[in-house]
Amino acid sequence: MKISFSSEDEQFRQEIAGWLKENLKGEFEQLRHRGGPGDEHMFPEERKAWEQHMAHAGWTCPGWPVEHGGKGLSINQQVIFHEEYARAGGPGHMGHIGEGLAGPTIIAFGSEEQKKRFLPGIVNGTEYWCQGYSEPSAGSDLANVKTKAHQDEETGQWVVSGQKVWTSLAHESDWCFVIARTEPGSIGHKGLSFLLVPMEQTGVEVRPIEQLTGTSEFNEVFFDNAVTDAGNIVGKPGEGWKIAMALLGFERGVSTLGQQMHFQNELDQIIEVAKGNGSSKDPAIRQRIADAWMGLRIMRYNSLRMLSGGKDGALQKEAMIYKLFWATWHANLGKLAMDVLGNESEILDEGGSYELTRLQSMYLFTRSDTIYGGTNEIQRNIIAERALGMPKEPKGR
Amino acid sequence: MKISFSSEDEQFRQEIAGWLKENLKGEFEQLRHRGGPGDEHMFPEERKAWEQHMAHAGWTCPGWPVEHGGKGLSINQQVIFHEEYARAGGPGHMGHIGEGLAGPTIIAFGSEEQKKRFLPGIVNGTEYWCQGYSEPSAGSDLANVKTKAHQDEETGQWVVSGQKVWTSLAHESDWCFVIARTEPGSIGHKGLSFLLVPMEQTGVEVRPIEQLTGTSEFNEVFFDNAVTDAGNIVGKPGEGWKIAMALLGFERGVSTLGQQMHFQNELDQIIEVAKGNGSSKDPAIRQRIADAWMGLRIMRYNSLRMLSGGKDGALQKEAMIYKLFWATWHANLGKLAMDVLGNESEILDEGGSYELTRLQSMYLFTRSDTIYGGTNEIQRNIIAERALGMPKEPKGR
Amino acid sequence: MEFAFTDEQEMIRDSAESFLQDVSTSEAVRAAMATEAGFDSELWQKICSDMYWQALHIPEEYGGLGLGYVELAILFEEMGRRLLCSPFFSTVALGVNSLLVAGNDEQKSTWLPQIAEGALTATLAYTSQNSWDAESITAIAIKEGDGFVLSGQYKYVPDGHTAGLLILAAREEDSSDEEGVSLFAIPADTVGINCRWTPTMDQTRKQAEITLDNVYVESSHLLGEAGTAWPQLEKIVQLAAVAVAAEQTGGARQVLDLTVDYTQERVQFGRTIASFQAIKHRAADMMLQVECSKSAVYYAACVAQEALFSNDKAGEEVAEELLVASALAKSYCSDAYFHCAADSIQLHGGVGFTWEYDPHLYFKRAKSSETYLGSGSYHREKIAQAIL
Amino acid sequence: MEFAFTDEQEMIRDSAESFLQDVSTSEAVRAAMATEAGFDSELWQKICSDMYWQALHIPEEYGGLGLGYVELAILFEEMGRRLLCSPFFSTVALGVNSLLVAGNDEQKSTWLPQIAEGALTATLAYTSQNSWDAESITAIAIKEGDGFVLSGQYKYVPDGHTAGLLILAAREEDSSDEEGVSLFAIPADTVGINCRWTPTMDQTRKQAEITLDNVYVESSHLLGEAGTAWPQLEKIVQLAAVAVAAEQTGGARQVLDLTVDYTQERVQFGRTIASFQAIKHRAADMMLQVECSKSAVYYAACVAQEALFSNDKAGEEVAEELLVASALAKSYCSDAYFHCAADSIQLHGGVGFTWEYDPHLYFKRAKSSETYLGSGSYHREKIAQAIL
Repeated sequence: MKISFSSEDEQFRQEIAGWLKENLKGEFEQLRHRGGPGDEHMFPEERKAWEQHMAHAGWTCPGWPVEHGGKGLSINQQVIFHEEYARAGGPGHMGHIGEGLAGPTIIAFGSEEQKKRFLPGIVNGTEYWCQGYSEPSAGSDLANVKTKAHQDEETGQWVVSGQKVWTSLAHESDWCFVIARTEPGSIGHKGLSFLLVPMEQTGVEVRPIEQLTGTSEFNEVFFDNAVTDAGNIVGKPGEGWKIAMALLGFERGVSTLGQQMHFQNELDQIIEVAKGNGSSKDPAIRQRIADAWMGLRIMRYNSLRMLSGGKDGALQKEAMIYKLFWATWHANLGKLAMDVLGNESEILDEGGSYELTRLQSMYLFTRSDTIYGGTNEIQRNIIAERALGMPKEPKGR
Repeated sequence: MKISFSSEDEQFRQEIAGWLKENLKGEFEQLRHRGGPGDEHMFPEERKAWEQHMAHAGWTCPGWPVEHGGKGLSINQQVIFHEEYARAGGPGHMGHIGEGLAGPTIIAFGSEEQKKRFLPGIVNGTEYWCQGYSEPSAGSDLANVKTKAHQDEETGQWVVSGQKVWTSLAHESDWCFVIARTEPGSIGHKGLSFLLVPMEQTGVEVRPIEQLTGTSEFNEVFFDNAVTDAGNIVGKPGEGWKIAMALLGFERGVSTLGQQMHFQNELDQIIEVAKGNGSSKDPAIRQRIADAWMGLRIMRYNSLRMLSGGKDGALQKEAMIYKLFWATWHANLGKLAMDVLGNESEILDEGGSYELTRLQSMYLFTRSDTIYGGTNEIQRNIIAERALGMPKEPKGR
Repeated sequence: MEFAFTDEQEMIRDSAESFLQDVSTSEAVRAAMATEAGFDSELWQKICSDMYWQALHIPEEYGGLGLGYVELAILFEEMGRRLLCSPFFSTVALGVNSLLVAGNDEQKSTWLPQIAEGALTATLAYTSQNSWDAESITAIAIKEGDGFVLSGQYKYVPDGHTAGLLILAAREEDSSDEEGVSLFAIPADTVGINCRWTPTMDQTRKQAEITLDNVYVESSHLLGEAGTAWPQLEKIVQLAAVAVAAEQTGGARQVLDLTVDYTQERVQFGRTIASFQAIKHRAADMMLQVECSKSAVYYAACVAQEALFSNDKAGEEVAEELLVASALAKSYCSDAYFHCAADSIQLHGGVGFTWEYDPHLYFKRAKSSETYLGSGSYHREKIAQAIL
Repeated sequence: MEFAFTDEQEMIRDSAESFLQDVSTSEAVRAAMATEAGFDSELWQKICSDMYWQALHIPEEYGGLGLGYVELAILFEEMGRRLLCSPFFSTVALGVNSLLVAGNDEQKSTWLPQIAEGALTATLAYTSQNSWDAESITAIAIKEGDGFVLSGQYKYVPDGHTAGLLILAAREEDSSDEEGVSLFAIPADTVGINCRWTPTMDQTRKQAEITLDNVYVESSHLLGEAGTAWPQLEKIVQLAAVAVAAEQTGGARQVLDLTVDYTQERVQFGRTIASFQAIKHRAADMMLQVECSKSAVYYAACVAQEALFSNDKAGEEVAEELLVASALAKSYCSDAYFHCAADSIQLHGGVGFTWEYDPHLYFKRAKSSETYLGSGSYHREKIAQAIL
């Protein structure tokens, strides 16, 4: 156990930091610190251009194996990459669902053809992905998926019908991976399949969900006899649950460190405000700022333990607490930001009908952090049942 | 809605305050502020003498109707009585289970003979009571009572066998009211009866439970073919549940105001310590002391609403939250006391093997407040189900 | 001592409840909050002429109903519950209270009947800073001839851009803290006064900035004595804090009801989510906070009643009690409302953070009302000063 | 960067775990805590001769094993988990660390081998006040001839009545705060030293009061330079805080385990209570705190390792990092342990507050260790000073 990086790694840090300094400017300057959670809908076109700019220099998917177009970076170098990216204020990756979820899933479970077809678009920043998991009546309960798919007898194509919800960036995406029920009459975890569906077709409709911020980061996606080629199924029919569960493991990787640098940036802004308006002298605010700082440090150490630990993608204890911890921490940070601002916390930016400042937007959006991707309550169930071995809830009577 | 007392009531306040000042001295001086929760085992004989001293002057059971030996005080005067009693540091009533629970139950549901037999002993301070409710395997679940009783075919006496637990003052009591199962094979709420059992007999054994304070306020009580006369059943056989539920309502009465004055006294001591050692200048401690003060005020207002509201003994919303609120508040007060004491919080009184100071004893004992008499979790279930109409938990599978 | 509502008070609550249920629907709130004024003037006139609420605690001699602060707290609670968009709070809790506390008979006779008729709205402005204490007053009043010249700025003024009558605090030059403060009652259309709407995160209660550029007013506009008005202003603010706490209590009640209803309908894992302990226990904690909020507010309202209208009690004792009772109510209810509203979003799950469902409206109102007149910890420190 | 344990470290943990499970049972703890010394000297000798833990991070040149602070943290965690009653903490976290940080080569050669052999226990005394900052040092050291005369009082000294070697802080007359502080290493049997056991609420770690009545010591007992030892003492205290945090982490782990086991057995309402969400979610929150405690401690131990033994890094940078890392660990783990222990009592229900069951032992240790070297809020304020 040691906490310092090798000199080789430190050299790599110089390299990526230098590249970002040279490149995240000019037309891209405006993208600094934008497009993060709660802000994902902002500057989509510009961020796609930035993604392609990074791709040209070989900085997309740096953790992927070289054979699939990545840089094959070590865990330590990935840590450094994400830290420096966030430190430089690098904008939210438009391609993060492709890079972090769709790609790794295809690499792990996809056919050779699928790898050839889909991975280059992700690496090059030319094809974008969204995920079709949650459904209105299923919520956090993936086993309750109602979206159906069957194969057209003539064309062999998959025909998908149903509704997905909380799909971020759906209107900016070219492809969606969809969990659908392909065995009629199946229930629970059985009979689900993992399909790759093109978004540009008449059978797919995207409706933005207006959030409490007044903006729309999430969408509902309606599939009405949407089609995709027979080959666009990952794994075999009926393996959807297995693949979806593995994918949950991919979500908790080195990118968490990038998220933390984004949080650090928010905390820095709050500290700046506190020093500016004198609330940094308020002992209660001091305690809360110190507490936020501590939480962020702990998040980092938790991540480092996750990354240094079991590499099989199995959920370790420290991984299981991750979502619950950061979501709760972030919601508290939002409240802290407003309390540091004091009376000014209410006042909107000039212009526009409901023009939230960055901190206001962060504050309001954090209320969704403890809900989407598995509510805090679901997370606690998972921890109690899977990590502590406590019994499951009785099902309904 | 008004918060001031009438001049008649204020005159009554002078009367009781004056009597206490004149009488709570001399041999009784040492009893001031003693015998409260966590301290109930202290000075039992002396407190019985005090109880009889009060009885002579007619100050026991002041809220009972005159016909049963009480003073028939109005609610307002009872409020005043309990406030002044606690303000004067009046010791914990040895007879409080008789006065507050056994007596009212007998008045409400007992026969004329029972009233004649039992009420005078309570009023005169010559007979003391304890309650036999909880059982080791039943915990907070009264419907799971396993103690059995049947009538001896020859004598007609009730013969009681089983084990009760968390019985305070059992070794100082003459009588115990016992919930026992009198219909063999009955389950749940049915087949329970409410029996009055003398403690002085070979079939009753009292074993103290040593608590985390090192002292024993609670006991286990073992009934092994203990007997009581045929007439010592309140209500009919099988009415035990109904009576027990009504009794729960009696628990939340004017005496809560006395409890609060006791709490106030503890808070006053903490404030004194804080001023003495300078922790009253620590902003975090200031917030917590203010918060404790607020909680106590709110408790008082809640009680006043309870007392001014429905007089049918039915549980109002503000009554249902009472236990949860005070228990949680008191546990926080315990922690606050220790934090105000700082390093001194660890140091015991001189002499004795584990001689806790008053505040240490209070601190440790508060950990039981959120457990006995229905845990916080049970209280939240009750609130959710009875006040908010939310569904019951599914039973085990 | 009788800590229960009278039949008359229960009637007032019932009629407020049914009226507001009809007129202050989610749609009505959303329509009103999208406007700059922030309220529907037709509805306001209907309240004034049909319900006569704006006149509730104005004494009969000034054209009011002559009822008390407990009745008023009931109205605030019901309004907060329905997020009523109206100038009621500013006009009554700030305007009427200011005139009752600090005005002389002539001033009361001038303004209160107009308010009672529904012809005039009012508000109070004092802070220009990020705080609510005396030192936050920076506007300057200079004696000139038979009147005063006022200059300076005010921020965070409820309905400051629509109120007809402004109660303004200003201080003598070179004075500081609680010294040198004066109060004035000035029509908003007086020359030199500029009122500008400042859009806020909570859209259900509008705020404004007010600037005074050498505004000349006659001495008749001075409430009380020049330079010694801080105790009056403090009392007005305490009375207003009780009103805010009552609104918060109503809001907390409503988010609890919304949450219990929603969780009874929503099915997950084969059960209504209301059957899960995680949900039930959160709801139970919400109810505990709601009930305690009520107790805190009703008590504070009783004290406010004595502080405003009772002559037979020792003034200082009541003043001290109002200080702690209002601080307690504002502190407890601010925190309780925030927690309840936040939990309401959480227990609504995905729909909880949509614009479409109502919890966010309450959540935003909870935060803005927590901030307005000072947060929970601010008021706890006030209590600490009183008891330590 | 490698934030996982090496195989050797895992072996140390495994052997500590199985050894302590055997020797530090509930019965053994209860027997030891009832004595004045507070530990079983046979067991202590067994630890010293069989396990050699007391020598773990003493450099090989002084007869130790020459291992590091991460290994030490592992031991503290396992000891905290089993509430081991022994003078290990005082001797190693206070005594050895003091000598390593502040002693010269001669002093180290004098004392460390004796400690490594198990022939000597030690402790550190500095505060006589209700605080842990520099100003809490009130004992006075006056230069006299070739030595010093020390007078004054110390409180809250772990194992102060049994330790053979006392590390004592004293200040120059008329000095204050961080100025004028010196450190001494003095045998407890020196003339004029009186050590008295002060019984404590937590019986698993004993405290003592020490008074010095004109104690004369040679200059050879002075650690470092006279009058400038505060930075060294501060560092020693930070290192000790990391050790306390590790113990707390172990304790928190254990109460979680006890609780999960108990709730799996206890049946209420026809189900094991572990199947109720109210219980499960509390347990999940406990686990979250346990995992975060581990992260905080392991990181702080890595920093402590660098601060104690690394020569290649900028000293000041490491010193700053040790300040925040130890404050973070002590603050987080103090609060986490208290919450976990309190919840453990709660989730045990009725038996949770009996003397017979173990949760109260942990609950009391959680509180005493929270208090010792400063509470969570004390350390958060230290962090605030560093970052604001």
